[in-house]
Amino acid sequence: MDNTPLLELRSITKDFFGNQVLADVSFTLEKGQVLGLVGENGAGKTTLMKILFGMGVIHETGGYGGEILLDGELVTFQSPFDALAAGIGMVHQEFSLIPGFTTVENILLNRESTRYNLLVEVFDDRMRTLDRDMMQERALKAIDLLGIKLEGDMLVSEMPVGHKQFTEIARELERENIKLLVLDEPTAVLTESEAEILIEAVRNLANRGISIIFISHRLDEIIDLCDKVVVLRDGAIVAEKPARQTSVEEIAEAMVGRSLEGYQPIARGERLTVEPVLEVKNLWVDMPGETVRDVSFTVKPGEIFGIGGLAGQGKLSIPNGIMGLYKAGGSVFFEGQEVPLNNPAGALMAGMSFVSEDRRGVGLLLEEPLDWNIAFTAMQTQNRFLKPVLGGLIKWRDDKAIEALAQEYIESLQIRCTGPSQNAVELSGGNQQKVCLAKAFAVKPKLLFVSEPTRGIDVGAKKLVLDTIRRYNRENGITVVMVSSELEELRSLCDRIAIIDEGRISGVRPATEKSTEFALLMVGHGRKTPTEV
Amino acid sequence: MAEKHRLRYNSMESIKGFIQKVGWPRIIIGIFLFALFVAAPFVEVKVSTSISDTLVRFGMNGILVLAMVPMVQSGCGLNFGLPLGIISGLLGAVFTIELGITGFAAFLTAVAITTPFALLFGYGYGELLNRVKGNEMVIATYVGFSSVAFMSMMWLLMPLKSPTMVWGYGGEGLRTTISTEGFYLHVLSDFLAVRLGSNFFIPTGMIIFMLFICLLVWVFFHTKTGTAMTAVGSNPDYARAAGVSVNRMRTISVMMSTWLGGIGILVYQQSFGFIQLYMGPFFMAFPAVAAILIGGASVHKASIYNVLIGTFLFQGILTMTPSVVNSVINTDMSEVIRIIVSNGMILYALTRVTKSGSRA
Amino acid sequence: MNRKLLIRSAVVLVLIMVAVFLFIIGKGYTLLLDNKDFEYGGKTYEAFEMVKVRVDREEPIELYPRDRDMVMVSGKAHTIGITVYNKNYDEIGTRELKFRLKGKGSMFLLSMPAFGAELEPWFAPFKTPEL
Amino acid sequence: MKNNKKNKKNVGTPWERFKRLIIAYPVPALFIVISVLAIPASGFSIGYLVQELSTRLARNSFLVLSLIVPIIAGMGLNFGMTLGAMAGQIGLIFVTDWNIIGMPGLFLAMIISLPLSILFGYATGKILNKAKGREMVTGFILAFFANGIYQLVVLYGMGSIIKIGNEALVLSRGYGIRNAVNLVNVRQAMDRLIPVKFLGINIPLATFLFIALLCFFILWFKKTKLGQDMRAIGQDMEVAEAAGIAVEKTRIIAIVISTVLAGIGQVVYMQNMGTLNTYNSHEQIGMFSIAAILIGGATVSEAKIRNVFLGVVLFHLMFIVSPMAGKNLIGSAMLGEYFRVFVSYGVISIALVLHAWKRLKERERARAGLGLQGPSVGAAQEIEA
Repeated sequence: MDNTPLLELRSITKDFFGNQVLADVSFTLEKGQVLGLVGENGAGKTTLMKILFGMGVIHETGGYGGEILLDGELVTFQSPFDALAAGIGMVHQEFSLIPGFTTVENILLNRESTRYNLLVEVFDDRMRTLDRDMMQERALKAIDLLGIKLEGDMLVSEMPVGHKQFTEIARELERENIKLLVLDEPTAVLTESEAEILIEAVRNLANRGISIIFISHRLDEIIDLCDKVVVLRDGAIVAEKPARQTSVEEIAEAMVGRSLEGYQPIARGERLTVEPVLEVKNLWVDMPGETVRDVSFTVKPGEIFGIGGLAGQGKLSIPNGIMGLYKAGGSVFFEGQEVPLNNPAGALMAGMSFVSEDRRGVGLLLEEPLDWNIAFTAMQTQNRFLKPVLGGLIKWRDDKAIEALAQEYIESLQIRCTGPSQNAVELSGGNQQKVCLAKAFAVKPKLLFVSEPTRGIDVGAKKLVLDTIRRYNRENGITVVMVSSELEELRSLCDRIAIIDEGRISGVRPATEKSTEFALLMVGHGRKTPTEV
Repeated sequence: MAEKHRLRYNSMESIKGFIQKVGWPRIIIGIFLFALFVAAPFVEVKVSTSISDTLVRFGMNGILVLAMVPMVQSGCGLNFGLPLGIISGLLGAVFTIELGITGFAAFLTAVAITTPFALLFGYGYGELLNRVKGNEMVIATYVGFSSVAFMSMMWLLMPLKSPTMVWGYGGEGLRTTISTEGFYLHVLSDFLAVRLGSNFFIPTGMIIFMLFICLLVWVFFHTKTGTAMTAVGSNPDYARAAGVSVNRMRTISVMMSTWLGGIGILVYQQSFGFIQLYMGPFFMAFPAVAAILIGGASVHKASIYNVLIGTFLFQGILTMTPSVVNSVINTDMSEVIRIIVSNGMILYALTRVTKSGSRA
Repeated sequence: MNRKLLIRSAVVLVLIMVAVFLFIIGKGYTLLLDNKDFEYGGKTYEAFEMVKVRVDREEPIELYPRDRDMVMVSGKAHTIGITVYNKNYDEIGTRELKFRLKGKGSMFLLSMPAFGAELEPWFAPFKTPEL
Repeated sequence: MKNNKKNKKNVGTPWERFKRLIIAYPVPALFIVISVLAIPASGFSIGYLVQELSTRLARNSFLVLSLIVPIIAGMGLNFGMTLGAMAGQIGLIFVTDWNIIGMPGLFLAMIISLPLSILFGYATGKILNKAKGREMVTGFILAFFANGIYQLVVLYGMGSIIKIGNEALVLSRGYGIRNAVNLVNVRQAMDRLIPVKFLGINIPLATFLFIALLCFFILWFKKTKLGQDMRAIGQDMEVAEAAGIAVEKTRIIAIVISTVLAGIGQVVYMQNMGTLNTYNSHEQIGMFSIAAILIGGATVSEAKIRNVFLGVVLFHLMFIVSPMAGKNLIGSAMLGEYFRVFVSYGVISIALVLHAWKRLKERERARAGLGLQGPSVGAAQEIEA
């Protein structure tokens, strides 16, 4: 037995244009070990895996620092195909399967067994014909490794989700030289029983000497399955422990537990006694990847209400559903009036406004000037910035008023731009976010939904954006519902925070509650306690 | 010193900016057209006739090109279904002649009859396009083709009586070309027309009418609805989030485009002198598409400015190239040049990397 | 990789050779069958009273004096057979020959009297007179 | 739910099964109905129709088959097949000029078309790769554009820059190919190679054998690695790319194959027609072939060999009978003419609309995620308990 670990990372660092995302990440992984990699969204897990795989985006942004050793040898992968050739396989969170192909065809995608014929000499190897019997045999062998049963000729489009996940894993296993398998949130889409089977299969693989990096938010699974747990936070390893010596609580605490500079959770308890301004009952929203099933909560006037939770658990769909952007059901009352669902205009006219998490997709008219971006919603829903011409027959756009409005917000929000007529696409992320905020403020809302306000913007802009939200809350009395993946951001700004887990509220706590409590709610430990609203 | 340097730098930048803004294809075509005008006198082509012809064609085709704008702006892509609008115009024309109205009244009647047809067709066409988002252009093309073929059957079957239109003896249905003479031939063109000598003529009335329609469209895009339409084309998700009904805006834009197509063909006929039925409208979308693209529009952005510049450049080339090239090499290559220039331009626009395809 | 290039070049070469081969065997020629007096070496070979000409496997063609007919053939190698008759249409002789067309052009004039007399230049390329 | 549906397929009265068949294949069903109604009205004898259909099957099938490969590769209907047809025609012009007779002439024309088709196909593939998601409209415009280039070469280049010896081919002005080229040398050379008469009907056996050869090639091709790659790309380009399949290259190959086959197909087509309409023949061929394969039940994303033959039969049946039916029913042959034009374009429109509509719905369903309809009350209670 030699003692060289299968994989060794030595002080991996990476920055994107000066923005440090990984700092001095080192760990080792032995042969046949399962390593659990956990961390909040944005902690650097994905980037780390991208580095390991030699993804193009890493090279395009200036490469990485540090060394990767595989079997004791230094490796630098130029592309994912190099990594695959070296025996590393990865199963991504999204399925990467051909819907009209069978299990076998998918497992052997682009690695089919073929037979020679003469045309190969003239054209190329792709003129070889498929050897279906051989393919069947190889695929079944890979499936056997997992210790489960899969139908070889079932089409992916007709498979249950679990089968798809197994097909993906089998595809990686089918590589002859597979040594290391990275599983990114493999159980996220599975039912409980399917997840159990998968965990068992992963154990099987480890017993056969394949090392595994297992990324998951389900901490119970991690404790249950892994030999070792590595916790990433803000691009650095904050804990590295054998799984037996740690607990869900300990990991959860390590994942979160940092505070934002200049902000402290504060208690404004006296406000919470007033009649609610927003009342949400049994809301369900059908938003892909972010579904919520049954959510009820109330928001008090003047409050900043936070909604947190891990990615994919459904927090984003709450504002999107209430604002009519995705199909939703249940009932929503604003100031005692029922708000029509599935009708963006209805929600806007009721006095609510929304800053979308999808800034470039939903939030902005990228190829139109700033003033349009800011004034458009107000113009369409409230008939402002219009001049009646010919006795009101024509509602003429008042370009001067629009420009003045934009100028006002450019100054008050410090939007860095050349002027109101600059196209939105040319601004930086932070300034684009400010434009989105300006758009939302321009309709003079009584309640503002802000979704992931600081995602993808630099630190300076982050603070400005959060300050702005707080200022408008304090000075203009706008009630705010803020959705964010960053717990500390929520704790710093909000009065109360609801945590969404698996499409339901797992708990609502005042922001002054300990981070660990929220972290536990996030990873599913609130599921067993009755929901308090 | 530094100031001077800055100035130079700026002017370099502004030239670059100008090229970027105007785009290479337009600059090349513009220079080419200019060269043709310069070369014309040397090869004994009368410049006055050329300019006059260009202006006439500019006025004739302007509104047909304008019919692209609403649909492009609302994100429906290039209006390859222009024949549908043209058909509504043809219906207007045919019924007007059946009623036997003459003169300027005839033109107004034709516009009046065209309008309901155009709105009806446009509504159906718009509703259809709302169901095939992302594939509008190829479907629009075939909707145009099918409607032309369908109307060909209708022209045969329509029980119209006017002797100007039905075949004299032994024929069936309407004639393939019907003269507008005695009805509304040149009613716009001759209004305030300027004539200098025998070969220079400015169809003032027609150009004024065309500019007037352009103005209407321009005004529309400055209203609340017009602004919403532009936003829908720019980012449908943004517009929806702002409470705008995306499908409704798209339908309105298609109705507008169809109506403009109908009016456009009436203006065309009053200048050209003939109503072309049957397969006449079949390929009419392509020159209009090419013209607006030459004017600088893209698959998802177009303006009145693009219409005016594009129509002038495209029609200028169509007028000038044959006359100049023919007298140089004694060959009539106009048709081939038209095909290559117009389709080459469309091809260029389609293969430009645009994000509009990725967004539903 | 070189091997592939070699094989591909060979395939292209074979294709070109096939094309040339097709060109040769498929090239169409017009044979003008002439039954006129033929002058050669100062001597006149008189036209036959009647001659049946058969080119390849086509139907025989009857030619009387001063007749000219034509057949379309493809390729250069052909057989020609004639049967010569006298005034009373009695058979007086036959001759058959496999031959290759030589010379440029797509039209050849075949003189029957010359062929009957086994003269060397019994066929020659034919130039269409300028119209 | 799903199982229920699956079981339904094989149950029910024959009538119900028949109804499902019609719903599954609406376009062919519609055409069968039209034909059944129009055949008696046209007054044509069955013998005549069978003869005509046999001729047209031989004439068109090869061309229509050329559409299959790009459909497999997810590139939709190859409107760019016109370019292949042009290559075939150029080959025919040359063999006519060189006076190559019979089958050698046909094969030589095919060989000449080959490098041209490969070149055109490569260019088409490159262009279509730049217009992903808009392949069809781009291919369509490309065909128009190429037509301009073709005219430039054939109408102006040939006889002046490119030498054409045969005066019968050249326009009286001294250059440019005539509008109609008489293909006397190769006329029906393939059709008549193996003359067969069966029940009084002439069957162009050699042509059918040639077509059968292509069918076998396509069937075989689907089983190759390249065919498998194309299927993968056709279904999900990103997944295929991630699996290491050279997507763009494969798409180009698909178009090259289609273009080459279209070139050969055009030669087969023209030998039957016997007269080349230099400036029109290729234009119509794209539209007619595409209409035919769609009428045969193919869609923008799926095509099988049987769609080709069914499509050619149904489309041409309508083509033959509609003018006469129009004349006999309404007294206007022109009406039938326009009717068939309308049907050709109409069927393409319908097929495209159905396809786009389906895709849009699929996209919307994908957006709607897990198909959730409301809170699952049972599950909620479970947690509360």
